[in-house]
Amino acid sequence: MKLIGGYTEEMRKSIENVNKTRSKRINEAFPHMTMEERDKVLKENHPDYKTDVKRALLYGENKGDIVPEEIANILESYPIINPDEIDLSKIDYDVGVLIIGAGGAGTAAAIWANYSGVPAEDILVSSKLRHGDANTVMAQGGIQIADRPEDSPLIHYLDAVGGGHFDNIPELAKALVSDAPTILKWHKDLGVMYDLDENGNFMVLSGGGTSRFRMHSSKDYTGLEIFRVVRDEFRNLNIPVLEFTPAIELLTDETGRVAGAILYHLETKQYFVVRAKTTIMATGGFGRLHVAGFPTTNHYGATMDGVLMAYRANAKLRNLESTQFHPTGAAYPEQIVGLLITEKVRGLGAQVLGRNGEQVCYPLEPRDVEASAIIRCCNNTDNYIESPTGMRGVWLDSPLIEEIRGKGTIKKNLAAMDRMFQRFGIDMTVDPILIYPTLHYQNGGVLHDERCHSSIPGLMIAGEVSGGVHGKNRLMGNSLLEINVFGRRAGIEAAKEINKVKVGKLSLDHVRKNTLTLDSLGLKEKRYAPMLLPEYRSDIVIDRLVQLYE
Amino acid sequence: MVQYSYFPGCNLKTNAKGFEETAIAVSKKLNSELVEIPNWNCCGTVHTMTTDNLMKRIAPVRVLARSKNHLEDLKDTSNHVVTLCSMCNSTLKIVNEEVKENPDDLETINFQLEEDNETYSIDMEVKHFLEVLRDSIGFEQIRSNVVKPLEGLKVSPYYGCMLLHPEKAKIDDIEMPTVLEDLMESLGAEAIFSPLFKYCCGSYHIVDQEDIVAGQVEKIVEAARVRGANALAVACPLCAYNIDQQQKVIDEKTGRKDSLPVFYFSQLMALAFGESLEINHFEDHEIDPRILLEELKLL
Amino acid sequence: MSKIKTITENEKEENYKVKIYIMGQVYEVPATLTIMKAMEFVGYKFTRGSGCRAGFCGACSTVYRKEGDFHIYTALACQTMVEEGMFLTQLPFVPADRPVYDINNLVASANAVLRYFPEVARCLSCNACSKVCPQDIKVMDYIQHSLQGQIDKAAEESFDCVSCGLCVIRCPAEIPQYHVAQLVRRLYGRYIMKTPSYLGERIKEIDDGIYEDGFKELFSLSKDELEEKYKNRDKETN
Amino acid sequence: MSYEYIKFGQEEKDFIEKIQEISGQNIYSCYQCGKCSAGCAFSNKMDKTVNQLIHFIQMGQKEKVLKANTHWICASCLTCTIRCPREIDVAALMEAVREYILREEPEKMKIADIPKDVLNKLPNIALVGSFRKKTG
Repeated sequence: MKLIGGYTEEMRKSIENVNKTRSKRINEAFPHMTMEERDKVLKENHPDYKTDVKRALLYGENKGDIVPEEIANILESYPIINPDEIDLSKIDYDVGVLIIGAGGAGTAAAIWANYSGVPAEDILVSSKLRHGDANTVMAQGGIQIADRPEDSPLIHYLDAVGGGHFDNIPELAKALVSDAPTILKWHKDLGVMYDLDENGNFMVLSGGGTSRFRMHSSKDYTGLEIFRVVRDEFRNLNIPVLEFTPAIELLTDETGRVAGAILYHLETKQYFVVRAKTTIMATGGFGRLHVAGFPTTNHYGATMDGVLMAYRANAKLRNLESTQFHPTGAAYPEQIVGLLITEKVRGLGAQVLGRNGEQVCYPLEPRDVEASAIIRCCNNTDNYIESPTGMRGVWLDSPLIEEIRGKGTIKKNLAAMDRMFQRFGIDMTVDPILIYPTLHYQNGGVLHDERCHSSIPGLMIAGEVSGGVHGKNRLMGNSLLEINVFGRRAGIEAAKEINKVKVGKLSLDHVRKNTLTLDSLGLKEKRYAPMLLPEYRSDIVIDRLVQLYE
Repeated sequence: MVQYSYFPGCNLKTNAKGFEETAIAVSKKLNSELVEIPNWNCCGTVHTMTTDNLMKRIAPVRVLARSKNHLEDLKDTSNHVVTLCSMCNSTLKIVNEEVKENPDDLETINFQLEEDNETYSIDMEVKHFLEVLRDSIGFEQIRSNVVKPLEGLKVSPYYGCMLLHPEKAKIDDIEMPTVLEDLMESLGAEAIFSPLFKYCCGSYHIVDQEDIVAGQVEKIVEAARVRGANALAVACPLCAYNIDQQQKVIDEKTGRKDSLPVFYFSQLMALAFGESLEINHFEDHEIDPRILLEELKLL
Repeated sequence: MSKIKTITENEKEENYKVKIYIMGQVYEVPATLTIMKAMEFVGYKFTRGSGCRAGFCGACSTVYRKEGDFHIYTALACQTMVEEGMFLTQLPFVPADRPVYDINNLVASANAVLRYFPEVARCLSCNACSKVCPQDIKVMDYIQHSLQGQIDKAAEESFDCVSCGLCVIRCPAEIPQYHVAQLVRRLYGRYIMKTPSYLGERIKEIDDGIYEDGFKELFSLSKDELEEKYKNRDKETN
Repeated sequence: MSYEYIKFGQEEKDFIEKIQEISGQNIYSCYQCGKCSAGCAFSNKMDKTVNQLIHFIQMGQKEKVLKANTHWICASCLTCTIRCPREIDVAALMEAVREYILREEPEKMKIADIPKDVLNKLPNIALVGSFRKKTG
């Protein structure tokens, strides 16, 4: 297969069209969709609206909710431990605040619990992988904060609920937008390098579905830069963290209150019993479930463990029917299919083009609408581009950014992405890149209130694991905001909570009860979860796996 | 305007800002601008005297290689890399001579540098700014730029070791140098000879053997003071720090009040040339030179 | 070297396979895979060594050599294609001490760096760190900028660091470069990049409750009214 | 000139050769005139003078050399080197003794023991210089 500048000859033909139309397109504004057009494109193309890949939950607080097959399968799984084999009389860690998950939300929660008076040694953070192996560090584009005089929390609110199809919980959306400036101040004081313009103001871009320039960024490593600074602060506070030690089941007491968790060390294979006055669930999302067979942008550990553990303990969930497909995942080359092409690329001016080099849709619709429009172009028209491995996609005209904003803009603002494509011989400052929607974000999750309490006592929720903040669709830049806003709120609230709480006798009775319920359902296939890590070994290897007696 | 490829060295950016800023200002006035090498690294001081450790010679050779590349960006330049810090000057000069004498060593070092697309071919000459002032600009031109002669300033030049040692790196006669004296006199100050003009200040022992430095400084300052000096002139940020800071320590211990302020030679040039006061960064000095300058009505 | 173990059945694909050595053991894998996917293909299930899988987290730092080539090469396993004859291993962990400091009580200077990382002064400028950086950062240059107190330059140069630790392993001066980089970036973000004044004003407005009435009004709207308001909101343009 | 009539053991020979190898100097060029010690700015702090140390090396008396503080007091000012009538790089001999020790025991100077407030104000050149001389 002959490649010219990373692309096949066939693809080159289409790139010529793109090059030809570019000068004409610089000033060409593609019209926004009307609400009716949005509805139509969503219903006809978005996986959320496809009934054949979904089913109703058979038990629990959300019995009857229609959710994707992959999610129902997890929620209707048997536990991976036998409760009778776990000795709860020996407590390994007895703490005030247990935080499950060490991404952006969990880390912020730990810091703010400590700021609010909980001593570092009375906090314990559990992390499935290393501290910070999370979707947080992969967020590139930015964080939405209505701080400029031209903007306001009310406008930010309106953008968020409109993008979420008016299904957001109003109090949560209000909390999200109102705390945003405080979060920015906190980050600045910690030393996060937010981009500034030549006047010393924050550099801001618009994002899909936003009506103001509100995306604050730190080049295209925004999530990484925020997180590594926050983690550095965490380390300065000497808060204990257990790496490679995920929670595998919550613990409850006789009142049904969550009272800690069982942790499992992935390397030494032993379990630990943690008793905690308050447990904060911050385990992140579910991209690695590959809903509807889509590739994903998510990190290796995004397997929805937290939602499952909470559901087994009787927590209410919300909006799990809705999955965010990022409109622009890489569709070529094969090695990086599914990896995120940040929305900032469109924010900086790149347009979405079909094979003929003409625009397919307005580049900055809300994510679900934009994704649906691209899926429509690829599935229902012949205006798509096909990769050598048969993957369909549309062009994202990155060279247009350099035309609009000057040579060097990509190297300066999209260094990570430029580097990624360079590794595969593609120069995105000269040639467009091929994209297709990719599984990006768990819009729904465990229900909580604006002080982060879930529907069951003793369990607090923060971050992507939660449901209700974003309704049916999250806007770009609201996830980096969410983990900080609700992580902070959870930490502050936990500090108040632990002074007035008494925990009873630890038990796994809720897990036993759960097993009995599952038995009564007569499931065709017996599955086990939490999944902890996805399976990517080849079938040839899996066929030969064997468990040795010990 | 002649331009020189200028190697600052780490201290010129930290506690010797007054040295750098005044030197750059006067260099412009003398039509011999010092232009900083982009992305320079440590000079590698204090230079190793081992025969078998080329690793420690990579830093200075890389500086020379980067300076050579820098020449392309400069106007009316020569193959000089100009330094201010005498430790940098000595280190770079020694290594430049060493690799001239040992082409095999240079080849080995270049083998490392080439992986970074850098290479050195013994085509640079290391010059201390004092050499440029004396040999290329000349004291006459300096004198003609003086607008405020430093009358009343009795300054004892303190060369320290590194301007004169070793033979390969000397900028003047090893045992009887005159460049600082000549410079001081061209500025209208009186140069006071001290026999301890190159008596080692204790150098890097300040990190863990402060008492050694204290003993040296006491002798150096006293030798100048008894001969009537009211200030010292230096060319090394470490000498400057040691003498300035240790006098302060002695003052605090003994209650003495006759400490001598320590000037970089370029600060005195800037004063005589009438440059703005801020570039001297006198606030970084322990013994505030402004008191003496005010007494002498030189501010 | 041990005997070649063929683990793929499809003989026709033979042309598209490369031989790689994972910790000394030879495998044949499809040439289109990244190192990470190749390791999974032959049967490794990662706990360590796989994080974001997209080049951000630095969990999968990999060291390799090629046949007939003395150089040490480095890579992020998730971002690098397998090549014929690669001898590779992953680094499960890189020990690197980091001191505890309070960012509120520092000055953006070389001394702040040397106070916590005096070993920075041991840098030999050998550039081994820059050579191994999978992010193409000029690591030695930013360490030197830190030593020189040029905090802004050091912060900008080190910005793309993913803390994979490869530089730390190679450094003859034993400097934990990525921790130094973290400190200088925080110094830069905190003390040199100033915060625009309008941020404080907005926080005060929110604390003073001036948006409360606005929220009350939005909360009181029916879904249709809210939708109408959303449709008609004005959009800021360039 | 050499000391061939003295019967050195293997250990002494190894030590002498190593010092000569690292420094690149012929230790037996020294005829013990004492000019190095006389001109040294730090003689009064040294428990053995410079020429004494050189004599120990000439005699292969490794233990005595390693025990002396002479080479650690030396600040590499090179006055001895420029004044030696036999053109020995005396400072390089001091360096060779330091290196000999540092190659076995790399942290003669415990970096972790430097007080934070000292690190806070020291010129970085002092740290660079001392680490290059006192750590391996």
